[in-house]
Amino acid sequence: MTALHLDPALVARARELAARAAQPVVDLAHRHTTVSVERAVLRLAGLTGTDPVTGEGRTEDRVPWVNRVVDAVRDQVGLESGVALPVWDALASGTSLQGLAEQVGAGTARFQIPTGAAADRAREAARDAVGTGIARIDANRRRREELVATHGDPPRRPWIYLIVATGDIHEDIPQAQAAARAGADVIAVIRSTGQSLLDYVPEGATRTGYAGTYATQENFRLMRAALDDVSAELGRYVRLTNYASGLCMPEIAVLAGLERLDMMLNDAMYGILFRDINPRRTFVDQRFSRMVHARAGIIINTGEDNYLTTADAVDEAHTVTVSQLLNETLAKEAGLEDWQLGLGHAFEIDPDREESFRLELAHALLARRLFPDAPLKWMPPTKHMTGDVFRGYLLDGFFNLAGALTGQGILLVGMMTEAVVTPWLSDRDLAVRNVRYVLNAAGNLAEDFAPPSGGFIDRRAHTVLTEAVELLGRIADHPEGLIQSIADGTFGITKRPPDGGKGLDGVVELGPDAYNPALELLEREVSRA
Amino acid sequence: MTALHLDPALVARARELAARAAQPVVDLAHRHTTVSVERAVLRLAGLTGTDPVTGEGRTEDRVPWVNRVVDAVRDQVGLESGVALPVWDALASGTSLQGLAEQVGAGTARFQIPTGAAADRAREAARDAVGTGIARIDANRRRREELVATHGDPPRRPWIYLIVATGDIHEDIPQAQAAARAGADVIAVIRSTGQSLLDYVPEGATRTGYAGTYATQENFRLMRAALDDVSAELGRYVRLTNYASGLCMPEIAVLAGLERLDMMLNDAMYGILFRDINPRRTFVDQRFSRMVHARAGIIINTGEDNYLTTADAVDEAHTVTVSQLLNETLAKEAGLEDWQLGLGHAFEIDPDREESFRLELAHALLARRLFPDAPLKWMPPTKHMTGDVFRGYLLDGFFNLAGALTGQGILLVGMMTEAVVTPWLSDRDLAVRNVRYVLNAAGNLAEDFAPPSGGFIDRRAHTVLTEAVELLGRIADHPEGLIQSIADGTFGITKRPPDGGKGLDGVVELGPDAYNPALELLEREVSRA
Amino acid sequence: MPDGSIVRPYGDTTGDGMVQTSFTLPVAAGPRAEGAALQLATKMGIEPAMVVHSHAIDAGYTFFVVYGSVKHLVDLDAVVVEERAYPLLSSSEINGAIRTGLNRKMVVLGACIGTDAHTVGIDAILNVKGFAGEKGLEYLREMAVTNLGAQVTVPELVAKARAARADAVLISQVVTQKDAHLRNTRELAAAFREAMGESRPLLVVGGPRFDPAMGGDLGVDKVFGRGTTPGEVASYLVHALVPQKESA
Amino acid sequence: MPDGSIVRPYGDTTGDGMVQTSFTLPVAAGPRAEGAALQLATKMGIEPAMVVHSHAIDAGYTFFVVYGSVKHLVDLDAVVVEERAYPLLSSSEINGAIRTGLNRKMVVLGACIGTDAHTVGIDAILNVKGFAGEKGLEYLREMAVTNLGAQVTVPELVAKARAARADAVLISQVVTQKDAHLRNTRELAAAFREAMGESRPLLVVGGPRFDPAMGGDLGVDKVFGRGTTPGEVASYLVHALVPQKESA
Ligand code: B12
Ligand code: B12
Ligand SMILES: Cc1ncc(COP(=O)(O)O)c(C=O)c1O
Ligand SMILES: Cc1ncc(COP(=O)(O)O)c(C=O)c1O
Repeated sequence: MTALHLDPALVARARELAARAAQPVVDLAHRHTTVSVERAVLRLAGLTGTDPVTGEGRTEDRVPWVNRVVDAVRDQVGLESGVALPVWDALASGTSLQGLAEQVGAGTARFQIPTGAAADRAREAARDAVGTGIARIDANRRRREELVATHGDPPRRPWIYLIVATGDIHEDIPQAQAAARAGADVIAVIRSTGQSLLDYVPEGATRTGYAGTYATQENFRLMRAALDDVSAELGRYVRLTNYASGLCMPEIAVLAGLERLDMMLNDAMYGILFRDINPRRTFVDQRFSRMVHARAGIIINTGEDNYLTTADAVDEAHTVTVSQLLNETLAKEAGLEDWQLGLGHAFEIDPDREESFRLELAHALLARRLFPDAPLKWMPPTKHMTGDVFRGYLLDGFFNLAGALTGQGILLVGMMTEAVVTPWLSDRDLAVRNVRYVLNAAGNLAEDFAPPSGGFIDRRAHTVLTEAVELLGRIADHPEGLIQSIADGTFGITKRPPDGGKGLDGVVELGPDAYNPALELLEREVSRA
Repeated sequence: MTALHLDPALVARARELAARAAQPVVDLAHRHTTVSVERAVLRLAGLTGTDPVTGEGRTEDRVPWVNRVVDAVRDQVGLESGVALPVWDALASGTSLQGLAEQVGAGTARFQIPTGAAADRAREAARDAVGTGIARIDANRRRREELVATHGDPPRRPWIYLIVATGDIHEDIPQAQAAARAGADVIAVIRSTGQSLLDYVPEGATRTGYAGTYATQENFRLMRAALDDVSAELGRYVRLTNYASGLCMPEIAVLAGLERLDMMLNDAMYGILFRDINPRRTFVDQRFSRMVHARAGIIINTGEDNYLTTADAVDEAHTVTVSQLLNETLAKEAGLEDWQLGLGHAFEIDPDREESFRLELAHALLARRLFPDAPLKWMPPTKHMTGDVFRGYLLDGFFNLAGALTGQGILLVGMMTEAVVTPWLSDRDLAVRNVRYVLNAAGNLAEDFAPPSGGFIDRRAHTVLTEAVELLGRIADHPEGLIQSIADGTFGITKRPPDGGKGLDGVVELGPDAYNPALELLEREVSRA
Repeated sequence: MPDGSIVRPYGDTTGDGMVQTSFTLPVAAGPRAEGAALQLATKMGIEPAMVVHSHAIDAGYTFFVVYGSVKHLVDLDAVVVEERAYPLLSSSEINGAIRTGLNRKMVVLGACIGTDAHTVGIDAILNVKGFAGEKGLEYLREMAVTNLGAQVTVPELVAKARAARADAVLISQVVTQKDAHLRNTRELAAAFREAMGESRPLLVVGGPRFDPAMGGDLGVDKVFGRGTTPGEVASYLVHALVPQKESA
Repeated sequence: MPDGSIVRPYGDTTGDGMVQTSFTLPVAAGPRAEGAALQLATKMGIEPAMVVHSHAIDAGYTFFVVYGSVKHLVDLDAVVVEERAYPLLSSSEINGAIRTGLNRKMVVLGACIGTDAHTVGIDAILNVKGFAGEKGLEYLREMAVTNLGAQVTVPELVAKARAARADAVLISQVVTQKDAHLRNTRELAAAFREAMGESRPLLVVGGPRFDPAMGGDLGVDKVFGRGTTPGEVASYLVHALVPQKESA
């Protein structure tokens, strides 16, 4: 395959600048906690269920006990020390976590920050409780490894990634199984629009989502079980993906680990840029969530593709590269390894533009060379898809070809109805046939693909890398680094000020005696990494 | 672009064997004439119109005067000397050719073979009469050159070739103009099914064809005029194509020259293999028709693509190469030059076959290298097209890409409805959009396409060439050469014995005093070539 | 999938009735054309219909892609299926049945009539090479098969059938423009009725665009469509020509 | 193209009525499914219908492609077109009209309501960057435009509109699954009626799946669809909010 070579000095410089640009964000994450991080701790300790007196009947509208407890703690003693100390201090009396939650519901629970020996006991008890959750995550990771060993991995790269999104878990399941039988290696269940703005994780098996299905622990469990069945049937381990980014990143990461999801959409900036979630909130949440993913052996998928839906894919190509480098830095700091980094990029150049296909190849090759050991996630055309479904089917074919020519790791299958509806059963089936044709007929064309150095593709790749390094330089030089550049609208031409957006009130600066048993247990992981 | 190199010795050997294999056919053509060749002579001399008392009302069913006259001559004095001598002898009395035809109609015409001075006079008169037809063909050739000079040629290769086939010339015209506006560089009007088996050329503007429109002089004229209008409108000379192969090859070639068609489907064997026309008849007819095309500056298109609709495109790939070499040899002998040789080949490999796309590239590259100066005609998938029009649209996109990657000269645009209906207006429009996308977005990908020597594509190309040379050897070694191999079912796995098929009775062995003024005038061309 | 006998098209939810359609209207692109497209979609039963794409073709035409939910219900019980009314036999069963039931070879003629030159289909049925892994009728010892090839005229065919005392005449029609295949088939049926009346051979026609249900109204005994295999045809011939008790 | 007011879809011959359609039925592949597909096509008015392709999806579903001629006629006279009832004005004409006609700035609020986070559409209309070469409303000196962005709740929006004394509220709805866009729009209209009655601002909604003809039944003043340009919107606002005589 191609000989595209990148200047190693330039590449090294890019990584060093990315690390510097991200440092302020890492420091910020170390100094703060959030309501969702604390709720995640309680979930790891096994607290589930919702307060029956809340919501409008539908379980998914009820407030989970983890929210009630964290809010109660916050009201009574604040969160500066985290929930673990006051909660396990309260449990010393012998009540169960569930029991305590019900007291909170009844308004009878009283919290205090223990000190001295009481604090030590609370810490220890909390560590044990959370340890059981971590143990379950570890068990799931081993279980995955066993299943992959028995059923086997997909026969070839790229892995075929398909989305289901009916809004109804009971429609999603047969469609996901059909997709797997049709050849999907990875199934993603997209969330109901706007779930990412809920400051709680709904519960139960849900049937009422819009353009997506609620991400709930029960939905995770049902779908994973259904995919385990087809995996056995097909003799190929079919992976399950969902979405972490949003106001509940840490909790969803925990649920993903507890229910053996295999991949998670987890981007350090997506929630900020595309859901207007407060930057500080997101940066604290993403670090915790990624530490959990690291432990769970989950592959993360980042969301650079989204930038190209609001910004021009050629003019802003370098911002994708910059974001990939930042996501990489932050992911590694949180303990993720190269094989877990499904860095995103997309085929979003205006198809009417001269040389559009070769420009796509140049961008895709750049990413491939820059992150040789990461399973890059290659996203299909969306922005320039129209109601002309014939044209759309053709574009998706060329997207598939670009994926094969440039050795992408995960191929999100494009739908001819992208501009029309959330995928139909038949759209998905036709889309997989498209992928199958391209990979069978032309999958090895990479052997004959050799962009000459100094040629169009080679020149374009170098231009983008150079622009990316320049931008990283500007970001790194700013005291607040990344946070400032986001405020300036660097990514997806969307401006997000540090104190704007949703969920800021859920961010708490940590006090001296702060204690988070989950972090403590997971840090080991990080230091191992 | 690619460095695929063919062994020059092997290539030279292939051409030499092709020439030897074709020699018996050339000799045969020199020793015979056919009713259609003789009718072509009368057409060149200006005889038109049909016998009003024939047919069932529809003009296209009426018997043309040229048929009536040639049949009358044959009945009275035979065709061994050709029609020129007896006809222009009869005209010595002063009657016009048209007048003589009416006498034939009335049964009052009397023919004899003149000798001595009378023969000389007849020859001279015939030469002058036929000369006017040739002069008109020459004028058309010059006119084309002028129009190309004013309007310009298509901006790039491959030329975009579109088919119209409504059966009604008055529906064809607006559709052809729409196609040209949509981007077509060449318009082909396919013929009504089975016209090629009529031993006469219908006359008039026709509206009653099946799956195609009758090829008549008037239809030629109307369409060429309509395309001249759009050419002016678009500032791009839009070429017109029709079909010569069939029982009336010589006459249709003459009409094409007289009405300034720009390309003609003309294959030395198509009529034999796919219309069960007698081999001798076809070989005599094709030579005369090609001499006329050579004079008219018309680009011929050969029909190797058809083999792959009845035979397997991989197993029989070498028969395409063999046929291309034979068509080349015969064409050159008839005076055609390299730039006039639109040798055919097609994208007909089963798409479900592993590596099918790269096999296509190998075959297409082989042809490109073997005939560097010929405007190869690249034909789309047909046999493996199904009613799944989405899949069809994708396959056509990859066909277009193969055309661009391998530098084809004329691209016959594939239709997603290939397996369903003759093209709709919208099919053609969508098909051109497909071509436009592929050429704009990936047209220059050839720069990055470099099949390594010893690689899959390189090895496949050499295998096919070697198999072709072996087959040519076997054909050349047989006394009757080509004629025998056709009887053996070498091409399109279709067996055609020398004396089988339609139209044999129209073949006549020439006598010592045979005279054909057209041949005489055209031979100059040949010797010039 | 629901097992009720009433179903609707399926987009992504049971019962949503979703369909895709595309067409061209001879109307210049613009709001009027969009409205016309919606009107047509509505008449087709698509409500609500979304015109998701349109573009001008030349000056006077507009191409549309429409998505939406059709109100129609599909009643599976009302579906008339040409269920195969005869067993699929193996080569040896077929040869056996003919030998014992007919005690002579079964004479079969095949051809493409009219100006249709598409022989690949009939060859697939008749030639030894066959189709979809099944060998063609010529491979059957007890059948005397003659493939007359393409572009055979109806009179020729009738004459040949009479001369050969054909038990069955198989014809192929692939070109369907202006319903040529239907017209040609009717013409064939009429000619045989005319010439041979009751004693006419079994008439079987096939081609990719035939609806197997239309045999009766075409005046032939059997119609085969898309993807027919030689085995189906041979089995049918035995069923139709060999006295029943034997072929059981 | 015929100039009569009755037209039919055009395949390759005027009046042939040809259309293409595809759909999935929750029926296992086979003759029964093919029959079901034909039945549906016939109910859609496609006669004769050709099932030119079908393939199984998973166990219980079959995908079909159908071609054929629809019997329906399209009556162009019956087409109700949302013909633009107002002139397209240039930026300076718009500014001029507002200055003279309103003698104050026109206050415009924009937002995506509900959980819809698709802002590209509303941004295309409002932001200076604009769409299809036309600058957005923010570029107009005489308009005071506030783009509230995405995921704004209806109550928030009503409050903001009242506080800003908005002349017009522009909202975008892109997600249409389960007709979310229609429901959200109705909810919005109701809320404004409720809160402000007659004095409510002009309500304008837009999105790729709206049918511009449906404004009335949604309870808003105007609906814009696919491919709307800022100029059209600005011109409409002037037409609707600036006393007529002036804007002429
Ligand atoms: C191969 C082919 C050709 C070859 C034919 C070679 C040959 N010796 O047969 C060539 C290149 C010569 C050719 C020429 C033309 N073709 Co053609 N051709 C095709 C093509 C690509 C494939 C057909 C085929 O072989 N299918 C494979 C066989 C196995 O399938 P099948 O025919 O359906 O047969 C199966 C069943 O139908 C059934 N069956 C068929 N016959 C019978 C008979 C019996 C008794 C039974 C029991 C069953 C049976 O069993 C078979 C096995 O399952 C089709 C497009 C397509 N992809 O379908 C166009 C197509 C059929 N051709 C078409 C046309 C118009 C032509 C031309 C007229 C074009 C022109 N004007 O030049 C010419 C002239 C032909 C003529 N005079 O009839 C059109 C027909 C349009 C229409 N529906 O009317 C098609 C659909 C292409 C198109 N979209 O325009 N063609
Ligand atoms: C870009 C995009 C996104 C971006 C949005 C970024 C952003 N800040 O806007 C991102 C990646 C974030 C995104 C996310 C999602 N998306 Co989205 N997205 C798209 C995409 C690719 C393009 C939309 C677009 O920008 N079009 C360009 C603009 C200019 O066109 P427009 O919106 O039609 O606007 C024009 C007109 O409609 C009109 N107009 C629009 N609004 C208004 C308002 C007024 C007042 C006026 C006058 C005119 C007007 O004027 C505009 C200019 O002409 C479409 C697919 C497609 N190709 O259409 C999917 C699509 C809209 N998304 C879809 C979905 C389902 C989602 C998700 C819910 C998926 C998920 N579950 O994760 C998420 C969540 C979003 C949410 N909560 O709402 C679906 C909607 C399906 C449906 N019909 O219900 C689509 C169709 C893709 C699909 N087939 O699944 N998406
Ligand atoms: C990285 C990332 N996270 C999450 C999501 C989905 O977020 P939401 O559920 O808010 O639509 C996406 C969708 O594109 C994404 O790219
Ligand atoms: C070389 C050649 N001649 C002629 C024709 C058309 O012949 P007919 O009119 O007999 O279909 C074709 C069609 O494929 C062809 O390839």
